[in-house]
This record gives sequence, C-alpha cells and structure tokens, in this order.
Amino acid sequence: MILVFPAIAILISMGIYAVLTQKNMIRIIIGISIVESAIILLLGAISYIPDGVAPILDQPYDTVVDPLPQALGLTAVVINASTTAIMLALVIKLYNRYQTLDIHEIRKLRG
Amino acid sequence: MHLPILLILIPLFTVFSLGLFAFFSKKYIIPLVFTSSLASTAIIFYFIFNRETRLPFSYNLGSWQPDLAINILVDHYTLVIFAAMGLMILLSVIYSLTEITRNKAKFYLLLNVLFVGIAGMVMTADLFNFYVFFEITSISSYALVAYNDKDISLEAAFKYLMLGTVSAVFLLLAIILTYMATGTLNMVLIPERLGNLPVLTRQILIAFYLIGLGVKFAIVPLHTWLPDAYVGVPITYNVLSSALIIKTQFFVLMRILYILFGLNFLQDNMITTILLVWGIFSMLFGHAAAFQQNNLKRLLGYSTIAQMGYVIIAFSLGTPAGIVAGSFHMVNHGIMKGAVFFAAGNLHKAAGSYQLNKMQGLADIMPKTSLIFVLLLLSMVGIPPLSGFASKWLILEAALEAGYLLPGFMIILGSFLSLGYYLSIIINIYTGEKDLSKKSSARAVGLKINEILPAAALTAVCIILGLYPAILTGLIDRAPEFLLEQLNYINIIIGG
Amino acid sequence: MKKINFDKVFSFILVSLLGLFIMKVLYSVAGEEAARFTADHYISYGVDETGAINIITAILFDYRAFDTLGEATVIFTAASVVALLLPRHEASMLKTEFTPVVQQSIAFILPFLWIISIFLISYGHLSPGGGFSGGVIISAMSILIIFTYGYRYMTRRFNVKKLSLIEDIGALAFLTIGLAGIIAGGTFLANSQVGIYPGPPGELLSGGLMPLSNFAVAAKVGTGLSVIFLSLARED
Amino acid sequence: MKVKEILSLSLILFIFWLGLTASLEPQELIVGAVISLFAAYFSTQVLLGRGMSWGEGFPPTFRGVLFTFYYFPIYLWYEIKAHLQVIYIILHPRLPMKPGIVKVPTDLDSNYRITGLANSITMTPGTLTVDIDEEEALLYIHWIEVEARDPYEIREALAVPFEKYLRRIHE
Amino acid sequence: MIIQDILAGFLMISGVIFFLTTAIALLRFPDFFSRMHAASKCLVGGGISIIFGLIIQEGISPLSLRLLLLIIFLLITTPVVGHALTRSAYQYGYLGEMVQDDMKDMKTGNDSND
Amino acid sequence: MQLTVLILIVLFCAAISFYRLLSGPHVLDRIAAINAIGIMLLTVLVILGSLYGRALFIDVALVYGVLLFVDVLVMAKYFGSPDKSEEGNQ
Repeated sequence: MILVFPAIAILISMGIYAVLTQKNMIRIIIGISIVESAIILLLGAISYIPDGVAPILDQPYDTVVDPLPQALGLTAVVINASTTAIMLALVIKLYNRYQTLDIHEIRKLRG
Repeated sequence: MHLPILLILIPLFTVFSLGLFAFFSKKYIIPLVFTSSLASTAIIFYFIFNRETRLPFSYNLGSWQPDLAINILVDHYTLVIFAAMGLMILLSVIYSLTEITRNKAKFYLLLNVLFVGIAGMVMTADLFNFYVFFEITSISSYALVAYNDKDISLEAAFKYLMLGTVSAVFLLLAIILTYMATGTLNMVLIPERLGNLPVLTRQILIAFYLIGLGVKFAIVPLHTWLPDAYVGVPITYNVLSSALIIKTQFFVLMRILYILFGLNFLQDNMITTILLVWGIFSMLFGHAAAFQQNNLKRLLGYSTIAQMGYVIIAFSLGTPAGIVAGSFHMVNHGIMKGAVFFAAGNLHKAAGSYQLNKMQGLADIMPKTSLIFVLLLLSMVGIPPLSGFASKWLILEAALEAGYLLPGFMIILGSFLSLGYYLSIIINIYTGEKDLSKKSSARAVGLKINEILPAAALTAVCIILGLYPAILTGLIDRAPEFLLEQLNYINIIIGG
Repeated sequence: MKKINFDKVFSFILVSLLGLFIMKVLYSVAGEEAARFTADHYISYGVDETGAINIITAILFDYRAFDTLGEATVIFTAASVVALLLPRHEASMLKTEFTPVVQQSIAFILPFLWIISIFLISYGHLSPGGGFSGGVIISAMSILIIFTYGYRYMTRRFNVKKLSLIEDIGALAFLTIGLAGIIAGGTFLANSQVGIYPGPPGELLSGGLMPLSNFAVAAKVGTGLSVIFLSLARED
Repeated sequence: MKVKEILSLSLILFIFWLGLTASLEPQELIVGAVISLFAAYFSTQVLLGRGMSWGEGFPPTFRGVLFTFYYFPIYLWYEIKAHLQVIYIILHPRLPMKPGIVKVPTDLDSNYRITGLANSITMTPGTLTVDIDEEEALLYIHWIEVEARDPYEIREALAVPFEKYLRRIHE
Repeated sequence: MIIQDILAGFLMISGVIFFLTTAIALLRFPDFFSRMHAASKCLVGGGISIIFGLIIQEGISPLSLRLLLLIIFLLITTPVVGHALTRSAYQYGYLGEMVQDDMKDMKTGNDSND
Repeated sequence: MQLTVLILIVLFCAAISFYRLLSGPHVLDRIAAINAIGIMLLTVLVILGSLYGRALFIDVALVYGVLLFVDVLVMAKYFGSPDKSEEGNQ
C-alpha cells in the first residue's frame, strides 16, 4: 500500500511534465491519460485492505475491500474516456485544417 | 416536494428527448427547449419568492438516510447563483433563437447540458457528485467553444480542454484525498473529521482545490484559455460563461473552503490573505491586459478576469459584509456582462467584426443599442446611478470595515483603469470616422425583437438595481449565515 | 552544441516539487487511517438493503445512482460532441483489408459476444460486470464489425443517427426508472428503500429495478461508445 | 431454411448460456432462451449479411457434430507432437531452423472450411497461415522448418491430415 | 483422487513449460515470424494446459464449466490474432531470413493490379 | 501453495516477455508481446479464481480476453498498412 504512493506521484509528475513540454498534440493527450490513470491507480490503492476480498458477497466474508473507491473509479474512467474522445476529435479536426500536429506550428500558422 | 431535483431533471429530460425530436421532426425543438427553460425559471423564482418559508431545503436522493447517499441542498447562499440563473437561462435561450442557424438540435442539447451541470454543481452536497457535474459543465463548455468551427475556436477549445482536464485531475485528486482522510464524501460530514489532519496537509489540499477550480474561474496565472475562448464562440456562450459558469466554479470553491475547512483555519493560516493579494493581482492584471486589446470580445474577456478579482477580494475578507458584497457583485456583474455581450452581439451585426477600429461611428447606425452599450460600460466602471457603483461601493465599504485599506485603494485604482479603456471604446463608437459604405450595408441588418429584448431587459434590471440595491441585498443577506458558520450548513441535514 | 532548454528545466523543477507535495500529502493522509463508516455500512447492510450481491453495482445503481445518471450524461454529451465535430468523411484510416479467415472467425464469434454481453448486463447485480462492462462489450462488437467488414458495411446497418436514437431511448429509460421512485412515494432514483421488490439476494430477479437500470445504462454506453468510435474512424 | 438456421444457432448459444450461468433455475433458463433467440436473430439477420454469417453447411448434420468430437483428439495429438518439435528448436543453443513461406493448394471449397483449415494449421506449431488466396484456394503458410520443396509433398505434410476431417464436419 | 492430482499437476507443469518456452522464444528468436510461432501457439498451449489442469483439479462445478468456455474462446481467437499479425507484418515488409518465399509472386501480382 | 508458485512462475514469464515489449525493434513485435503478456495475465486471473474458489475472476478473465482480442486485432489492422509511419512523418 505504502509502496504504491511513489508510483502515483511519479506518474502524475510524468504526465504533467509531458503536458508542459511536449509539442505534439497526441503526446499531450497521452500525458493527460497518464495522469488520469495515476488517479485511477490511487483509487484502486486506497480501496485495498489487507486480506480483503472483492466486494461481491455471495457469502459472508470477514474483511472486504472498500467498495466505494472502486465505484468512483468506474465513474471516473468513463468520464476520462469521454474527455479523451473529445480531445481526439479536436485533434483530428485541427490536423485536417493545418496538416500538422505541432501545437506551436498551429499557433504560427494562424498568425 | 421534488422541486430542486426537477431543476436538474427538466433540462436533462430535454437533453435526452431532443435527439428523439430531431430524429422525427425538427419543428418541435424550439418549443421544447423554450418550455423547459420557462419551467426551470419558474422553479427558481418559486424558491426566490418563498425563500423565508421553504429554505433551507434538503432532498435525499434514493430515499436513503442522509449520511449514506447523495443529498441536494438549497440554502440562502445557493440563491446567489439562482438569482443569476433565473435571469440568464430564459434570456440566453431567447437570444440564441436567431443567432444559431446550423445544428440547432445539437446546440440546444449542449446548452441544456450546461444548465444541468450548473444546477447540479450549485445544489449538490456530495463532493464526488460535484465532480461529476463539474465535468458535465466542462464538457459542454468545451463543445460550445468549438461550436462555431472557426480556426481560432477549435484551437481555443483544445487549449481549454487541456487546461481543463489537468485541472479536473487536481480536483479529483483533492476529492479522493478528502475521502481518504475522512471516509465520507458528504460535505456535511467532512468538516468535523477533516480537523484532525496536520496543518500542512490541509494547506496542500486547499492548494489542490484552488488549482482544480482556479483554471475554470480564470484566476490570473491560470487564465490563459479565457480570452482565446471568448473570441470565436456564439454570444450565448459568452454570456453564460461570464454570468454563470465562472461564477459557479468560484461559488463552489468558496463553499468548499469555508464549509470544509472553516473560517478560523483559513484566517489562522493566512489563506484568506493569500487569496486577497491574489485577487488584487488578478484584478490589476486583467485591467492592464484589457488596455492592450483591440478585439472587443477579448477585451471583455480580460475585463471578466478583472471583475472576478473584485469578487475574490470581497469573499476573502471573511466578514458577512464582504460575503454580501461579493455575492452582490457576482450577480450584478453577471447581469452587466451578459447585457454587454448581448449588446455587443447586436453591434456586431452592423459592424461585421469585433475589431474596435471597425466599430467606429456605429452610434449613428444603431443609436439605441449604442446607448444601452454605453450605459452598461459606464455601469461596469461604477458610475453612481448605475448598479456597478452599488456593488463596488459595497465591496469598498466591506474592505474598509474589515480594516483592509490597501485593497480598498486598489479597488478605486482598478475602477480608474477600467474607466480608461471603456472610455476609449465609447469615444470610438460615438466620434469615430463615419464610413458611409459600411453604413448602407448595416442598415439592411434589422434587429429582431428577440435580439433587442435580452439586452434591454438586463439594462433595465441594471438601472433598477442601481437605484434600489436593496432588492438584491435583501435576497442574499442571509447568505453569510450558511457560508461562514459551518454549523448552520451542517444542521440542514443532520440536526434541524 | 546543445542548448539548455530553460522551459524544460523549469517544468522539471516544478513537476518534481509537485510530485513531492503529492507524496507528502498521500503519506500523511494514509497515516491517519480514518474510519470508513460509509463503506462499512455498505458492506454490512448493502446486501440486505438493496438485494444485490455485487456491492459495487449496489453503489452505482442504488446508493449513488445520481452519479451514474451524471456519468451517463457525460457519455451522451461526448458522443453528441464527437458526432458534431466530425460530421462528414474527413479522416482516413483502416487501409488494409483482413483476409476471409479473420472475417469468418469474427462472424463466428459475434453471436457469442452478444451472449457474453447480455450475461454481464443481466447478472450485473450478482457478478462483476453490469451495465458498463456489458456496454463496453457491445461497443467492442461494433468496433470489430467496423474493422473487419469496413465502415460502410457498418453504416448500412447502423448509422450514427440510428445509434443515437437507441442511446436517447436508453437514457430516457434510465430517467423513467428514476421517476419510478417518485411514483412509489420516495424520492428520485429511490429503489429498494420504497419497497420495490428487492427479491432474495443471489437470484436473477432481485435488486428491485437494478437489472432494468443496468440494461438502460448498457444500451446507452454501448451505443454511445459506438457513436464515438464510428465518428472517429472513417474510411475514404 | 432461415428459421432452421436461427433455431440451431440459438440452441448452440443457449448451451453457451448454460455454461456461463451454470444453473438450472427456471427464471434463468427462460431469460437464456429469450436472449439466445434474440442474439441468433440479431447477429445473423441484422449485423451480418449473406456470405458472412454461419454460411452454408449449417445447421450441421448429426454426423458432422460427431465428427467434430472425433476431430478434436486427433487435432490435439497433432498439436502435442509438433509442440515438442518447437520446444526442441527453442531450447537448442543454435536454433536449428529453416523458415520459409510455402504455398499450399487446397481443395476445400467453402469459405467456412478454409477458415477451419487455416486456423487448424495455425494452431499446430511449426506452421502459421500468413495469407490466403480465395480464388485459387491457396494457403500461404510460414513453416519454421521447411522440409520439402515440392508442392505436393508440402500439401501432404501440412494440409491433408486436417482436410479429410474438415470436409466431413460440414457436409 | 491421486490420479486426478497427478494429471492436474502434470498439465500445469507442462503449461508452465509452454509459457517459459514462449518467453524464451520471444527473447531468442531472430525474426518476427518465428517469434509469432511461439507467441501464438506455445502461448495458448500453455494457457490451455494450465486451465485444463485446473478443471481436472476442480472436478465438475460451475467454475469448471466457465473454464471450459474460456478454453474454447482461446482456441478460437488466438489463431485469428496470429494470422492477422503475421499478415500485417508481411504487408509491412517486415521479413526475416527465409529459405523460400512463395508469397512474393502473389504480392507483386496484386500490386500490378492496383 | 502450489498454485501460488504457479502464479509466480507465470508472472516471471510475463516479465521475460516484457523485454520484447520494451526493446522490440518493430511495433508488431511489441503487439505480439502485449498479446503474450495479456494471455499470461489472463491465466493468472484464472488461477486466482481457482485459488479463492470464486467464479467472478473467470468472468473478469473472459471479458479481459475479449477486450484483448479486439485490441490486438485493431492494432494489427492499424499498423498493418505499409509504410504508415513514414507517411506520417512527411
């Protein structure tokens, strides 16, 4: 449990670093996706309880993992997927218009 | 009584059935949208008029006991946004009737999604539910920014989308951390459990909330999307963005800060002071940047950033008078900015462009609209008989009362700065060179009644509010009770 | 000569600071070990209160069904927006063709995928799965069809308009299920609390309105994702 | 014909449903029957057009079904035999292999049987179907140890063992 | 009972050996096509052996029924994946050393037609 | 106990295959490695299901298998068109 936290922090930092420094729009989207996955990972990590079983109670169990973050994670995944779809649609649109994926180039072309 | 949930359900029903209607016959789109917005407005006014008897109001979704599931709360602080919503929903729909020509069904779908998101964000008392509505609002905003399909709007939409998504991640992170620390997502139950955390942790949490929501209400280093996004979009989005969306994000941030963390914590740890300085900086930066613009929409965008600075200053004073003044300015600025955008849209019909140098001499062509426009600009500056003066005076009074002299001085300085650039626009419109060829083409553009009505109505509201500010202050004077005192808010569900 | 890019250095410093802050707050919050009384309640009483064995489905469709409604709205909006932004044949991909071997195998698999998806949906309250996973399988089927037989083949059978219609109907069905709570005398989205037949836990027909809302959400998610995919992947 | 096809497919799907749910309660059986009928109708008539669907040779005859079960152990035997060969190659220090793509003519006619043959060939180690030519009924196979150059011998080695069973399964 | 255990253990061990050979093959083989040989068949052989071992250990139960379905599913999908991947590689021109290439003619013939 | 060892060995195999995912000279190599790792993890899920005696892991494995199959097919199709990357760079 404790070991997951550095991974989450590193993933979030990596993703935001990519968003800040990359010029290619697809890479920016990948960076954002990395950050979002890190959040989902965090949701999974905090639901973990040692020796807990999955929250499907076909018989009584002693320790069950926390079901609420998992449900939240499901919601968050769907929302992230929707946002990513819109981003990709915008990138396709921009690419068709400028024939480039470089975000600085696009700003220059527009003038 | 199911009234508050209806405020979310009616636009939602419209959203889902618009596709059905558009599939069979396009005739029914406009009546449907109009009816639903009329119904929403009626509900809001019902709450406004019956505020003493019906509020505070809580509604437990799913009939669960309050601490298990999601609750919806309407209290006196919510009325601040309700007041703006009550005016804006109907007027924006009226204005968009002629402005939108292609893809009407999709546009009204997005508009109604926006209403759903705003209503949900304002009323919900559950943090994750707030995040969901936050995303609903954001997604429809991104889409409306990209709606016009111009080069700049697509690019601005991408920029907005990037910043917005990263900020949403921070918001979600903050919400998850809050859940980790407290074991609940219910905003009513969190405050007592959050108090045990170390101070530094709470400060970082506040920082995450601030980054997450700050992008959306365009606090200065995070504001870069706003001026771009304002240029190539439908006027309706401009109006809704500056009157409702930005205000709502700030509104919820204040609720999170004051209810979850408490006034004492904020004041002990200098957070209110930081916000105050930040607000001043934001205001001055907005005014200074607005000076250099030659596109009207961009200028108004920077002006919105500056005006949010006033609101931030007022709210971070931490006194009841400050809250009332800030709320007053929030509503009032929404009304004024909305009206300015409506009028600017009308002027655009004649000028054909939002560039200031192309708007010279428009007063001859459209005398009435120009008069309204000038009145509104003067009100934004804060010239006495108009409502802008009232709100700025209230903020100034609250600041001086709380003992902050420097912010008071800055507010006056900011007003003078804004007078500078607004005057140049006025002079431009009234005395600029008259281009005869443009005039003849402009005369052909007759304004329809639904384009004049919103601007005129809002201007009337603006003048009335300037003469009798007590109408609005009477509406929101109990807001501080539910913002500054945590117990009042908590008792809505748990105790009383 | 390599020039030092100050932007990158600055971003790197900023990002490392951010990472440190996140670590700090994560460790300090995790050290607190708060009592998760909400989750405890769900685990202890969830099965009896809702009639669903799968607590996550119970949370998604009963305790926090309002979130699910919002989430459905998000997908709905995203699908409309993508269809709005990419209206005509604009992008091109999918140049190669699959051989008949692949096509025939896909044809062989598709009916079984239907069964799997409907199994996931209708057993959503008993086993992992539910409306969302079932919807994802449905959209995976449409992806398979588009990729193996081509975009045109798919649009001849289901174009964006038809799919959106199904999506609308699914969303309206979910709203109606929510209104059933009001009609039964509770509040919006009330399910088991107002005495709608919860059934014996573990049976197929249990959990009150939960299987129905699973079906509605699955129709929404499946068609919504299909619309998104149809709009993103086009052939010239 | 059409009805027969749908009904037999839905029977198979119903068996699949039984495997998934593994229960014999009446409500689940009813739901399963309805769903398998729906899925069979929907996927053969709506999603997949002519030629793509379960095609000719369907529904299978009783003998065909029997042969499917008869075919399975034989197939498994071929697989095990050839697996050992590949493991030998993998673990051998010098990787003794002579890879190449060979052309194998087949006399199976229907699309369906060719698919079965191609998948069978792919599943036996040492050979991998790369491409097929529908018009001339040719299979292009990547063979990790090309033992024969003569097309007839190749066919004897790779395709014939499966062909004679596949031809009988869908009669 | 002992026979059951021995059979299950044997199947599982052979499955693990299959998996190990897959991994080693992925590591060692020089070109894509030979890697695909391992990655499509030894792989699924390993998976099926392990699952079959589990079925034998389990006996007849709801669990083993589903496991059987999983085996059938793997048997159907894996060759399709291998076929699609190798064909893509051939079209891409990503070829290793070969003693014989009958497909060359077909490809040039197709290209001239286009 | 034996099953735990089994899981560890399978995970070890997946780790070896991960090398091909990282180093693969060509994108198709990486896809093949993804497929291999995916099926190994699917097997791990199945073993876990047997270990805990719960059928829910098998359901998850089934869905995982379906999605893996769709993924790999889509990637094979997308990267299969000749000289895709070079077109993009120009």
